[in-house]
Amino acid sequence: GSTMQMRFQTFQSSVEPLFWRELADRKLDQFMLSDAPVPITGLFSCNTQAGIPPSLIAPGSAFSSERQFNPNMFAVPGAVHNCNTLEDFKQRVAEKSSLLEECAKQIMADIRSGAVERDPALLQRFILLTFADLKKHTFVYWFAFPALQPPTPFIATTPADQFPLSSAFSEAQIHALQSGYKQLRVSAVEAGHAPPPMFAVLRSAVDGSVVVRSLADAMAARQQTTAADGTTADGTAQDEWMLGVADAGNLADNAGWTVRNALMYASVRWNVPQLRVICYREAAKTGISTSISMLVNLQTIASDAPLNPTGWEKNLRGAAGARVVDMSNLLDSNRLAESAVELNIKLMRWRLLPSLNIEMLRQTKCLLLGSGTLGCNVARLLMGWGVRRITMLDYGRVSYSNPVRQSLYTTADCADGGKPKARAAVEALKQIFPAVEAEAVNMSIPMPGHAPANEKDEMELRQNVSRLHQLIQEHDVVYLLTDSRESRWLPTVLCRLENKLTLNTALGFDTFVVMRHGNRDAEGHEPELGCYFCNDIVAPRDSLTDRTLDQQCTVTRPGLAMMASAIAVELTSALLHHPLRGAAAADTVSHKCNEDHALGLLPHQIRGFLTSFQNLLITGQRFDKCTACSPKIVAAYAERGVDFVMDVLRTPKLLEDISGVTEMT
Amino acid sequence: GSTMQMRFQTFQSSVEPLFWRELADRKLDQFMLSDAPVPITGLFSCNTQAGIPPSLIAPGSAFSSERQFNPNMFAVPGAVHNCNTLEDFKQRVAEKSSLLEECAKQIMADIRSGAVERDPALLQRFILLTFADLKKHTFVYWFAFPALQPPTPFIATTPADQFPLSSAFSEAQIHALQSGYKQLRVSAVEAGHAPPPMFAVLRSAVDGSVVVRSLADAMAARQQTTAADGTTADGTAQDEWMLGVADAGNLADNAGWTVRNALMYASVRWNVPQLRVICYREAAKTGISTSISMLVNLQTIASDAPLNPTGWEKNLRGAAGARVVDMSNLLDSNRLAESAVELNIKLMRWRLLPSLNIEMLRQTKCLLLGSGTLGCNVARLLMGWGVRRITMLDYGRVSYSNPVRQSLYTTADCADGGKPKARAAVEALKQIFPAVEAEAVNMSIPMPGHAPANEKDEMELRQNVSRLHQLIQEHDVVYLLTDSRESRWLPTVLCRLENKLTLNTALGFDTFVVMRHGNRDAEGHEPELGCYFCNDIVAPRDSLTDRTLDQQCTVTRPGLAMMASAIAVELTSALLHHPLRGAAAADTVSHKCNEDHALGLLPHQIRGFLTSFQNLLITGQRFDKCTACSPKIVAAYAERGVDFVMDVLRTPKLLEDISGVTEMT
Amino acid sequence: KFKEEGQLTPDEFVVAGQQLVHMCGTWSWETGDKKSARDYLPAQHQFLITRKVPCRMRAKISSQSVERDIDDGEGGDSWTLTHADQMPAKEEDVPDAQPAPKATAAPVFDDDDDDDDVPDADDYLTSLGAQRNDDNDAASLEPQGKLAVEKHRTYDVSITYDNWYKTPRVWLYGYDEYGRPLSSEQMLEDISSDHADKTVTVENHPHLNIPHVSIHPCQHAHVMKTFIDSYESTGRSLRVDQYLFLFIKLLSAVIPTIDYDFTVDMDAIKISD
Amino acid sequence: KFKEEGQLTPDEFVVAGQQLVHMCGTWSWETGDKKSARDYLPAQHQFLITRKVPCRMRAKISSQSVERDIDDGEGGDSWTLTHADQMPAKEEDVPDAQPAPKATAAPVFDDDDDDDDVPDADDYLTSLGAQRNDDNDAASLEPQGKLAVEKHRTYDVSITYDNWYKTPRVWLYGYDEYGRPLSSEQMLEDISSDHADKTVTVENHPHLNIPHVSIHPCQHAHVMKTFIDSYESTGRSLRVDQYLFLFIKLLSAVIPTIDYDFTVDMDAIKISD
Ligand SMILES: [Zn+2]
Ligand SMILES: [Zn+2]
Repeated sequence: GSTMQMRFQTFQSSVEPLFWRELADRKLDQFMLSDAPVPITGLFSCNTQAGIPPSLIAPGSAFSSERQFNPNMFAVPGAVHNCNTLEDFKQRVAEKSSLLEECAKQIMADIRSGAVERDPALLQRFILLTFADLKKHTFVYWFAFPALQPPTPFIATTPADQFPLSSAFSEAQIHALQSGYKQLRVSAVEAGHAPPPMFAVLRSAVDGSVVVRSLADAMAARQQTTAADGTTADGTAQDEWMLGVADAGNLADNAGWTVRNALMYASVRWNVPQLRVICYREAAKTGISTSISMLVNLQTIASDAPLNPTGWEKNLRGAAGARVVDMSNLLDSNRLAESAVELNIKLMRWRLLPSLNIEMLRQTKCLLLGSGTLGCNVARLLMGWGVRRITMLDYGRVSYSNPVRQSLYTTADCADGGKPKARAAVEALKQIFPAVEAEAVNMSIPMPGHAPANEKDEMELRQNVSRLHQLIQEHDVVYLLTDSRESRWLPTVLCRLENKLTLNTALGFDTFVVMRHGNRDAEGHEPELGCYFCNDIVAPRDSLTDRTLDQQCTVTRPGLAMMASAIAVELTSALLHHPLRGAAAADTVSHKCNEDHALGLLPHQIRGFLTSFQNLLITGQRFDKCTACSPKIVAAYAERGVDFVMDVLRTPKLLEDISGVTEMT
Repeated sequence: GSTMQMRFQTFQSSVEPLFWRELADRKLDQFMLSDAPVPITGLFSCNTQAGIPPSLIAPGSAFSSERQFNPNMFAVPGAVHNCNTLEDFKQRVAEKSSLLEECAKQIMADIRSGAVERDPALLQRFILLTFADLKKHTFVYWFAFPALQPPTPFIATTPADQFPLSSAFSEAQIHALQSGYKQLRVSAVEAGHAPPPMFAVLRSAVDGSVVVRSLADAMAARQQTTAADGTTADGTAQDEWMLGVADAGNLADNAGWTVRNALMYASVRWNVPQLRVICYREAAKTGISTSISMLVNLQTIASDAPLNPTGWEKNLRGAAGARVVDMSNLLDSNRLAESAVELNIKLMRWRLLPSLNIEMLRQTKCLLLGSGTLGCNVARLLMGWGVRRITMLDYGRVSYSNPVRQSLYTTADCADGGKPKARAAVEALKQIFPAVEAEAVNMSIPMPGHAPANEKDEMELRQNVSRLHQLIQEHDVVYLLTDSRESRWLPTVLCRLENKLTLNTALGFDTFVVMRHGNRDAEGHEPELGCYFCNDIVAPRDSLTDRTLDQQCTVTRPGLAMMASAIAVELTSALLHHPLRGAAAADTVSHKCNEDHALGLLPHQIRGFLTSFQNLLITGQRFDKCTACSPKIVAAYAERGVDFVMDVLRTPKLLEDISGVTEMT
Repeated sequence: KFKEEGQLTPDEFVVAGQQLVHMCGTWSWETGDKKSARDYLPAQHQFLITRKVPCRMRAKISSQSVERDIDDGEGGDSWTLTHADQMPAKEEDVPDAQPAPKATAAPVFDDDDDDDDVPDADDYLTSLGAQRNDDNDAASLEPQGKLAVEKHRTYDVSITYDNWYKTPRVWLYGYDEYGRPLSSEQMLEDISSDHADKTVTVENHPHLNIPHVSIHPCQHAHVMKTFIDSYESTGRSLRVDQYLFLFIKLLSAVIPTIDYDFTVDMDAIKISD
Repeated sequence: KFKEEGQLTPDEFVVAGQQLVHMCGTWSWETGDKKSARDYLPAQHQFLITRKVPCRMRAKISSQSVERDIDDGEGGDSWTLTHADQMPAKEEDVPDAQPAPKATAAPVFDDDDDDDDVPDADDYLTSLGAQRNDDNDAASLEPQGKLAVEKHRTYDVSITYDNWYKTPRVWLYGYDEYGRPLSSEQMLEDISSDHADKTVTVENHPHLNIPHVSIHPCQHAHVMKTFIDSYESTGRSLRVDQYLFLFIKLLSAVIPTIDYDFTVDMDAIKISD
């Protein structure tokens, strides 16, 4: 009735992220191909809360030889067996009984040699078997907390309802116990040692006073007594020796794991049939009141008795098996970058823009036609807003004059004739933000007045028309960032057809224009707002005769591109957050059509004048005979497609005829 | 009297830049440590102008085995001996006689074997001895154009005044000569061969008709004649065989270098005592009228006669010696980048800004306090203007959230806790433009309210004050680009003291300010314009209580930093081009104080509002009790220096007392 | 000075930290990554840590807690916090340390393979050598049995010194009930949404270089000053070495889900006064 | 089409190039860097080159040349050029190809070590093995003697096809009187300052990938159209294969210092008409 077989609450392994990083670093720098066991230090505390499994912690500092001890954290010796391959790991698993057996033998040897009395932590050795997949930042691992099993289970003779300390100790004794053990630990730490996880307690038979002693001291003192049960030589005073064990367990009627080997130790070394064991637990608020104690029947352990070690940790399924942890989000710089960037954007929402739709931006696909000064900056800014899906299109190669103004390139991209710009830009975007889903398209945009040179050229141009159409279909926002007027024509037609949000930016020497092309609304009404070509009655053609903003020999003041790019992207973000998007009416400073929203006005065009640091907001109505966005032109493309475009490349004037401009003039 | 020893105009070697690059590439990829001679092909033409030395060209295509021949460019075989070290080169030079001798023997062997008749170019072999210093892109080289010397000098029996073709040929004969040789060359080229640099001419004794034949054909034809002098078997008609030599020379009374070996060839193979030699020269406009011809006494060359070769090119000093060429400006990518960037800027001046003072900008030293979002963009833009001397100052390290917004960093800079920002920024600047003279300063700026933590800290802070002062002294323009108000205080004081052009930029969430601090004019008048602190009556201090633009938890819309940075740099450029620089009066849109100049208005402050895409130009007068720029504060620093600053760090309120603000309130 | 500004010098931080370590056994000093050591702090006293602090309740649940705006006197972006003296109304729902649950039986293993807490993708790896109960050790009491263990998380809580704001700064790193690290998103679940939206960020720990949840220190000095004033208005006087006790009170307001009693007797400050 | 727009297709460029090579022996086709080959041109006909064209006079000297603005009809940035039919007044100063100077004596070497054309820094390297007249070869006539050779430069002139502007584009690369490459700055000395400021740039040659001086082609078509119109206004008709002859006339206007007669008989166009 009042006796019960003892059971022990197991440790749960808990590995700090830094431990894995340290393991990975050491594997790379020190261990290399060696899989010899490497000593590490684990930690446990006897301050654990009910309902929460006691932890054996593998801390970030586990490998460090310079240790700083804390009186409340018990440092225990372990060894990590890091395998080179998963095959090796499996092999070690197959041999896991012998690994455990070996460790158990070491523990028993330390018990018998008295080493445990000098360093009680030796009783709590542990094993960690690992395989580190450094490419994936994934670790397979398996802990063992070896426990030696006596021939028959240990029996507690104290009934569980008398486990609370108060059943066996007075308040004063409890206080003496707590302060005595604290002093023992503090003085160990002050001497540069780990706090001992076991201690001896002597309760005076005379006055009930309680004294805490180190195990070594207790052994020495007990040898002076005659009787194994603590009776002094004269047999009068029966002072009681007890064993205290720092216990990470937190169950009211069970001891924790550390007590298990402690009982083996006592059986071998204390030479008494029965012993009171104090499972010492201590919390900030409740003190040591959750500690328990019990009388345990010790056993005689023959020197050749089998150790029957146990202790391989169960995995998450409750089965004996390895665990696996994916640390890539903590150790992989790409993941680190990703979460840092997300934070940037979340901060924006948290602090100032509660309406910010992070997920929408993240899913928005942006196509940048042109990867020059504007394209580079626009791409950077889009990433700043958390846009992930960016396609860079260009036909050129990076030349030595580019990097200073085109912010995604470096001199290294210019060697050997230069990398294709779109590709170099995408590489740079990935270096800036590895999680970006950027793609490069190396192609030229077919342009009115730039007729195919020959059949082969024509074939390529035809393919480019189709490809551009497809790209525009696949994206949500299209940026026209090329350096000529005529290269904007075909994208304008296609964006109008596909009703894509279209941002058009062009630079002069010290002026710029950023505009959005009009979009149909959800009901399919034709747009109010014009496109880049709506103001002209001349069809785009070879721009030798053009004197527009985007003059061929582009020379601009250095700051202009950043300003224009920033306005283009900020306007995009504002539009994307408006329910009507590109179909939203155009605001001007004096005439706000849209209800205020956090991201500000939605103008049609912003024209900037650097010499006066002024921007003008302009609204341009759609021109029904526009050579790019008028229904007739779009219809001509819809009907004849690539053939129509090829005609226009050869004879730009066709646009004036079709759109009806010719009749006008 | 009428006979003269012949002299021959030497070749001047001329190496195309591409040749050196090809040599360098081949050295790296193919030759590696081999210094075995490598065959190359040189070019010469017989179209050279008087006064200009005849060139033997080592073209970019010299190493190519696929050759495209031109009837007017003579391809001749050479060998490059590229040495591994300068020592090897010297060694080869010491053995240069035997090198030449060996080549001469080959030439003589080709003469005697008849190979020259099949391929007359074999007569003009050349040697190139090189050492390529690939790190410095410097090449040491020495050409030899081996000429075999007869036992005694060749004698021309034609007087020099009869050298012109017209002295020996009729106009029809000259025409036949020109078209005949052209046809010979064209048909060789069409057959995939190099044009032959020698030819034979047969002038009919009967009708004076002139026929051009290949050397091989001539040898065959001449063997059918009995007499060595061209007399036919029956002795009646004395058709004249002559030797034509493509001659790069352009002197009226001397043959060119190619003729020299041609005469040796004729002496050995033609078996006549005297021969008319045509030094064939041809120009686009003048035809072959500059050609000359003469009768030359040939010699008998014994098979064991010494060859006495000559032909090592003289160097630039006219001495026999190696030449050296520094190709770094053409082959070194850094130099390439430099010239490309210069071009960018020159284009600006050429096209639109004739007043642009490139050299001034190049010499301007800019100090950027803060290497974050603003600092990165400002540095890029300064390089865009051709500013070369940039010092980046920061105290932080690059973290994973930086690269997306701070345009000089990539994820790679964030590993292992991050590179120091200033250093990473400077590294990036050099990758963008290798010629930039950028320096990194890793230090924190002492700030009011941020008192030293301890003695060590104080020592460092004191040093930082001195160092900052020194840095500001050493620079021309100072940018305040930090993220707190108080960090701008000390630089403001120091810039005021040193009267430096000071650009101050601060960001809100969707607003920004760019301003210049007032400067004293040349007469030392106190500035009209205020500083960043002039509007406040509260001294800068720990900015917890600040609610200014540069709030601590900086969250801004992504486009803002680019806009503000661009305006700051464009304003700088405008100011630097104004004769009064920072002392220039402040323009606003309605009130322009400065005569128009190409770079536009010189406002005091530009405040930008992103939600409306509007900028306001504001002028703020200097506040006489300003806690940063007032004379009393500056005087206090001038007097007490670092001690004063330390007092302020501890007690910011001191500033209000000293400046006189306290009395006011 | 700390009373005027609510700030600490590095030396004062060390003094206050020593007191915390002395008084509250779970706290200890750490060295951290040597490369990241701050030279204004002693090498052995770079930051404070307490490991595996229990956290049983998601903030989602506790966000109905009674809150009060402490007006910072300047209007604008006010500092919303759940006042420390007024802990979440539902706090009683959190099982106390006592009475401890009884382990009733041998652990019951969850046989449901669809259990979404156990990653199926890891099946291959974790089944390595796995045999259910392969060592028939009846004396071991496993924690994973669902009947025996409720869902809970634990946090490593560390306090660093922020040299910019001249205040301590707190960092949290969490683990799930299996001891596995939590993702940043999971950790943010434990922050009341008001604070998650305003003052709590995920950043690299300055000494550990691993992303942690952190309360941004920009308002710490301000709030600490308010706390100190409020504390002293009752006639008591605060010593600088008690600063961190009060600071932890501040934390308990921002992140009430974490069981600070585990680390500090929250009444200690009164006792030691 | 070329008459209307002043432009060429790639095929027309090849035709015109063939004609140039056929008529003017100094011009030849080049393949250039294979990696940089343009696929709209035959591999063997990527660009045209003529090497070592003499240039005796710096533009600085010739910039007093008579100039005339060709109004491009649109006002604004007008295209300043020295009209081809009105060559520099000082052209007569340029020594003609005839009469050739006489080599009078054995070469006279410059003994002046301070000669600033010879880099002193190279002394060490260039004196390697140097012995004055070490091979007493009285029969060789050296070019370097200053009495015998005047200062001059030579240029490699190449013409590429610009697929954007649909016109030829010219590139120059220069050498000094010793055959050494010129720097970009030195080359620009040979461009009249009006053009150096407006239309001449230094850029990488598209097939050689080495910086060359180039006339920016943005105005070529426009000017060629003007030329063609002017040519045909005299009643003659221009064939497309003659385009490059006219183009070289255009070059001679922009860069008059180079001796185009060396490469083309400038009257050929009339002859072949
Ligand atoms: Zn339109
Ligand atoms: Zn001021």
